[in-house]
Amino acid sequence: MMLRWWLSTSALLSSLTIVLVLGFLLQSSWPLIQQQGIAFIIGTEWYPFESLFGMLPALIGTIWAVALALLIALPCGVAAAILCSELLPKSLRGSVRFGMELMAGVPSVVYGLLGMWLLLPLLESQLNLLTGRTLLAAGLLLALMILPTIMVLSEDAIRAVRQSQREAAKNLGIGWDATLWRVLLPQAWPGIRVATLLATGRAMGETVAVMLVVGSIDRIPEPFYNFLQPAQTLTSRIGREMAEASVGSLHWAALLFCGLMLAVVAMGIALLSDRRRTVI
Amino acid sequence: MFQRWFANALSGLLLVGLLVVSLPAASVTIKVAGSTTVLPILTEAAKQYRVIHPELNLTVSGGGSGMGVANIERGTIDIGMASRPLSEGEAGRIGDTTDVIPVARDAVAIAVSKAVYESGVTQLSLSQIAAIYRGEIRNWRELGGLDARILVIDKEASRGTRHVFADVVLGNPRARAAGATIVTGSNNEEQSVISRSDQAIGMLSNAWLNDRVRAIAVGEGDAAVLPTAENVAEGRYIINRDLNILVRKHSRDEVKGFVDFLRSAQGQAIVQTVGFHSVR
Amino acid sequence: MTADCKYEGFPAVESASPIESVESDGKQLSALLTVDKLSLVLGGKEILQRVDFSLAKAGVTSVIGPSGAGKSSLLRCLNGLETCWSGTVAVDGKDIRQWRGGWDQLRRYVGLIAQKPVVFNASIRANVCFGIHGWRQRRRADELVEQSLRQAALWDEVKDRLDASATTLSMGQQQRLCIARAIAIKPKVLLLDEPTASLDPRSKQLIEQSMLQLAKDIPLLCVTHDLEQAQRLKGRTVFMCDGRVIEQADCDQLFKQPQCIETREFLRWSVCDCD
Amino acid sequence: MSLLPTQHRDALSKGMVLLFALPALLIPTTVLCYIFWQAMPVLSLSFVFGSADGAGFGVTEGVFPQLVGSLLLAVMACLIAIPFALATALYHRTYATPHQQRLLNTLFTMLQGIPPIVFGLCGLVVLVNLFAWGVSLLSGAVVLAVVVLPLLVLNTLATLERIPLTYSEAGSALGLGKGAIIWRLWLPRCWPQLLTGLLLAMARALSETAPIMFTATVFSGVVWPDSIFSPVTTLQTHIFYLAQEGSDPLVISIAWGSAAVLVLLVASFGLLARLLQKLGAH
Repeated sequence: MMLRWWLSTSALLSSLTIVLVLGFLLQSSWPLIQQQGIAFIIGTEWYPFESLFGMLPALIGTIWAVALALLIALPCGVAAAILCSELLPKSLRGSVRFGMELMAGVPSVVYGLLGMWLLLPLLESQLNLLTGRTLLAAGLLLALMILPTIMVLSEDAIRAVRQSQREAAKNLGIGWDATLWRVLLPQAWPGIRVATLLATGRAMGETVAVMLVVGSIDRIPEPFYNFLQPAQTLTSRIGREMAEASVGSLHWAALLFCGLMLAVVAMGIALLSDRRRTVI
Repeated sequence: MFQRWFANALSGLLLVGLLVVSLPAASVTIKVAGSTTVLPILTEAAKQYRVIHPELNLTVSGGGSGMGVANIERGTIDIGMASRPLSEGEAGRIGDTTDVIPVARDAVAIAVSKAVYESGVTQLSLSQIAAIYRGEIRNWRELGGLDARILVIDKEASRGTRHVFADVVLGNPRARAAGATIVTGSNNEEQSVISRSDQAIGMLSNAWLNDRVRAIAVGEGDAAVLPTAENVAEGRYIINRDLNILVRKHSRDEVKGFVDFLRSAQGQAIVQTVGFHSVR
Repeated sequence: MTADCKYEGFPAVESASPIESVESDGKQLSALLTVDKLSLVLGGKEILQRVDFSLAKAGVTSVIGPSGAGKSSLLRCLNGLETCWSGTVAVDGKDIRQWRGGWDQLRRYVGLIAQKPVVFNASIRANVCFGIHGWRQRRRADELVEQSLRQAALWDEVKDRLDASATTLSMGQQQRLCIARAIAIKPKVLLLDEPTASLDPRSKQLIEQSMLQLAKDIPLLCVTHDLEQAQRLKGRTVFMCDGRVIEQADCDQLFKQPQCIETREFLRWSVCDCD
Repeated sequence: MSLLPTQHRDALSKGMVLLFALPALLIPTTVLCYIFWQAMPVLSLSFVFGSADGAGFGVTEGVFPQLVGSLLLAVMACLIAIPFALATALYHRTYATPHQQRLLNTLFTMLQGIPPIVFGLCGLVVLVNLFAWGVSLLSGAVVLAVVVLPLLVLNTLATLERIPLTYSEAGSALGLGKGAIIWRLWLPRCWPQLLTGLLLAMARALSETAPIMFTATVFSGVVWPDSIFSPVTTLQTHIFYLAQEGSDPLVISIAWGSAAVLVLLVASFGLLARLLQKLGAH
């Protein structure tokens, strides 16, 4: 039974990767938790050389950036999906959809370049900010990145609603918008929910593009809701300080703890998006 | 040119097709990593050194002085670059196994945007610069310049240039910069921010100044000193430092050969051409 | 989207021939829906050829004929699901293409019930009052829901689980729910496309009863393959074949003495007790 | 809203949808055109295949070393990931108990969610330092393989699940063992979809920057890696470093040029995957 042996060991090994990754993250960020307890998560000052590891600025920055991205990308993406599946004639639908799938594949570092050379000058000139590197820039860039994903998945969900449902609604003469709000969207909602969760996961995990445009200053914006200020996100901090933190030091444990938080939240979101096939 | 291009294209496709797992180690490789300030010297020297020793191959990457020190400590590179002296912790850890060899002298210029320079801010005292970086002075008007908020650019804490700047201006090498607006990484990132904004102040190595990024004189009243070649050579300009390369004590002789080349007359000539001051 | 040649969203105003003096012909006046020289070409095939008939103010009109005679397409033309047909269809004396409110307003006037019951995955109550505009009116439409369900002979079976999901109902119950949903918006005409096909006899009987009861005040046009059902529903019967109306007469008169050869051929072929 | 006759309300709501959908449709296309417009002055065949001469600072005209580095990393990552992904999916379809199946689904859905930078972190510590592979092609390929693994597993699983049960039962009715069913029934039927999954994985591996930034790449100085233990330069990191350049317009247009090359490369794999999907569907 060589085959069975090969299949089961490979399955075991590949499913072990996640356990190893999480175990490693927990094990190497354990010294920090031992020394400083959990208080540093809500600490507001991140100065590694004074072993102050406040996570709050980066947490608020990450939440803000992802929220802004969803706020912009969700309505536009779903509207584009409705337009593409309901209003466009068949020929145009294929090409628009293909364009979107192409855009979904564009690497994120290209968005970083775009952010630096298209978005920042635009923001600086239009809103005459002190500097273009703000949470808004990061939010806009992430929105641009997750827009194609949301649009493609939502369009699949809306087109999956059977034509008989649309005709039944038509027979009642309730008009196009009522059909949309009370028949199409309720039935497509599970698909759109999955699209949103996947998009959130990707936006949260994006490093390179955000690193260039968010300003990476570890400080909570003045009134915390002010997104026109430079801020820091978890991934941007890891990206900037990962290379030169000396392995095994407290600073290194703090960075790995950031990674652990990101991984745990992202896994939670991924599980939510695929509820029916997973254990939970 | 065509043969060269055609040969490359052919071998490119061949290799991807063959998917050779391990290629014969044709030539000896010296790995160099570390401060982006020292990078131009090493790359120019590498190019000229290959003329003498064609079989030698040098891989160069940036990442900052911290990365140079960390990688030498981890043993993943042959030559580390640091634009600052080793801190006590580092000296303790790797002091006895690695030599710190200065190859050039450089001044950390206090760089301001062109508009700020032309609006009258041509010299600042150490205390004024410290006040800006601590957030006590927020507008150029208080320093006799144009009426605009100051875009204070800080560098990643591990960068050599920041280490020297903080040591001289703020008192200790790891000081906080509460007034900082954004944090940048490499010298060219900081250079691009200063040149694009018209109200920015930052810390740049002398070789990175250009017409849009102007250095200001540092000092009280008429004792202010511009970071010109003579001032740095005679040490009158106070914010200066050695650009060091870190080499393990008993490293391979190709590495020793390259280090000697750097300190040779030809090496020091390269230092001059790149814009720094020779160590002799 | 149905394969329509004109953009269905906005009603296509076509230079249809004006209805000739409807008032002059008495019987015509009382007709609620008149179809005049309706012909439909879909994908190169002539589905309907110069169909003429009219629905009286009340009573059931059943349409029989071999499959592929264009019966279902006729219904779809009447309520605007098919739009590239020529000829004129008038409801209340007004050509349906000139309706100010567009196809949606027409469909609130002319209800259509499809052959396979289609329910929205919502509660039974929400399904019945789905056609009512405005969520406040829907919330206060309890007695309308009860009245529609009673008319569709479904009230006794669902009165205690109105908030259960509609997908839990059986096929027969779902079809009656569709009927209740259609009559809840009080249409002036009701079109039914083989309402009782593939249903159990009991549901079939309940649906026919509710159709007869409805036919007392609004005209019903019912396409069916079940000749006994056509006879039980009484009213007029229209025999169609290959897209043309061969003969239309009162139900007993058509079944007892069919005039045209095709009708007689069709009735003898389907083993019916005609002389 | 309900006061208007339905006709006007429809027109209004369709207008609103159009209003919101327009940015979603126009911005991506303008972005693509902007990239290629900026890359135009530099983009040429010699740019793609011309190589920077040896250990130059790398900011010369050619991006061939970067192209080689990216392709090598992606190909090696897929080579490492394929056997594990295929084996896991086949185990899931053949020997796994229902509980194990749900467990595998959970694990790989979670693995797919984890941000790639986290794998970069672990790769740097474990592979580069602990295993002392150093910053090299191998550690980068292994990290990328882990990033790409869940995508391959879930894609292969979806393909195998689409094979009707009766198809496999017919095979086992003839007394075929599990191995025979796999090699002679399943794989011949769904190899196009598996290949599509592989191409998508290649496209994904080519567009990851964070994991390989510190585990596999150097800024310049290498055209062909000497061995799997020597570092490479990649298009992604090349774009990242050059994006921060401030003064020299040539460097910036080289950055745009390599961005255009990378987008074309990833798009070609995506295109190939779609073509194969259509081919496989018939």
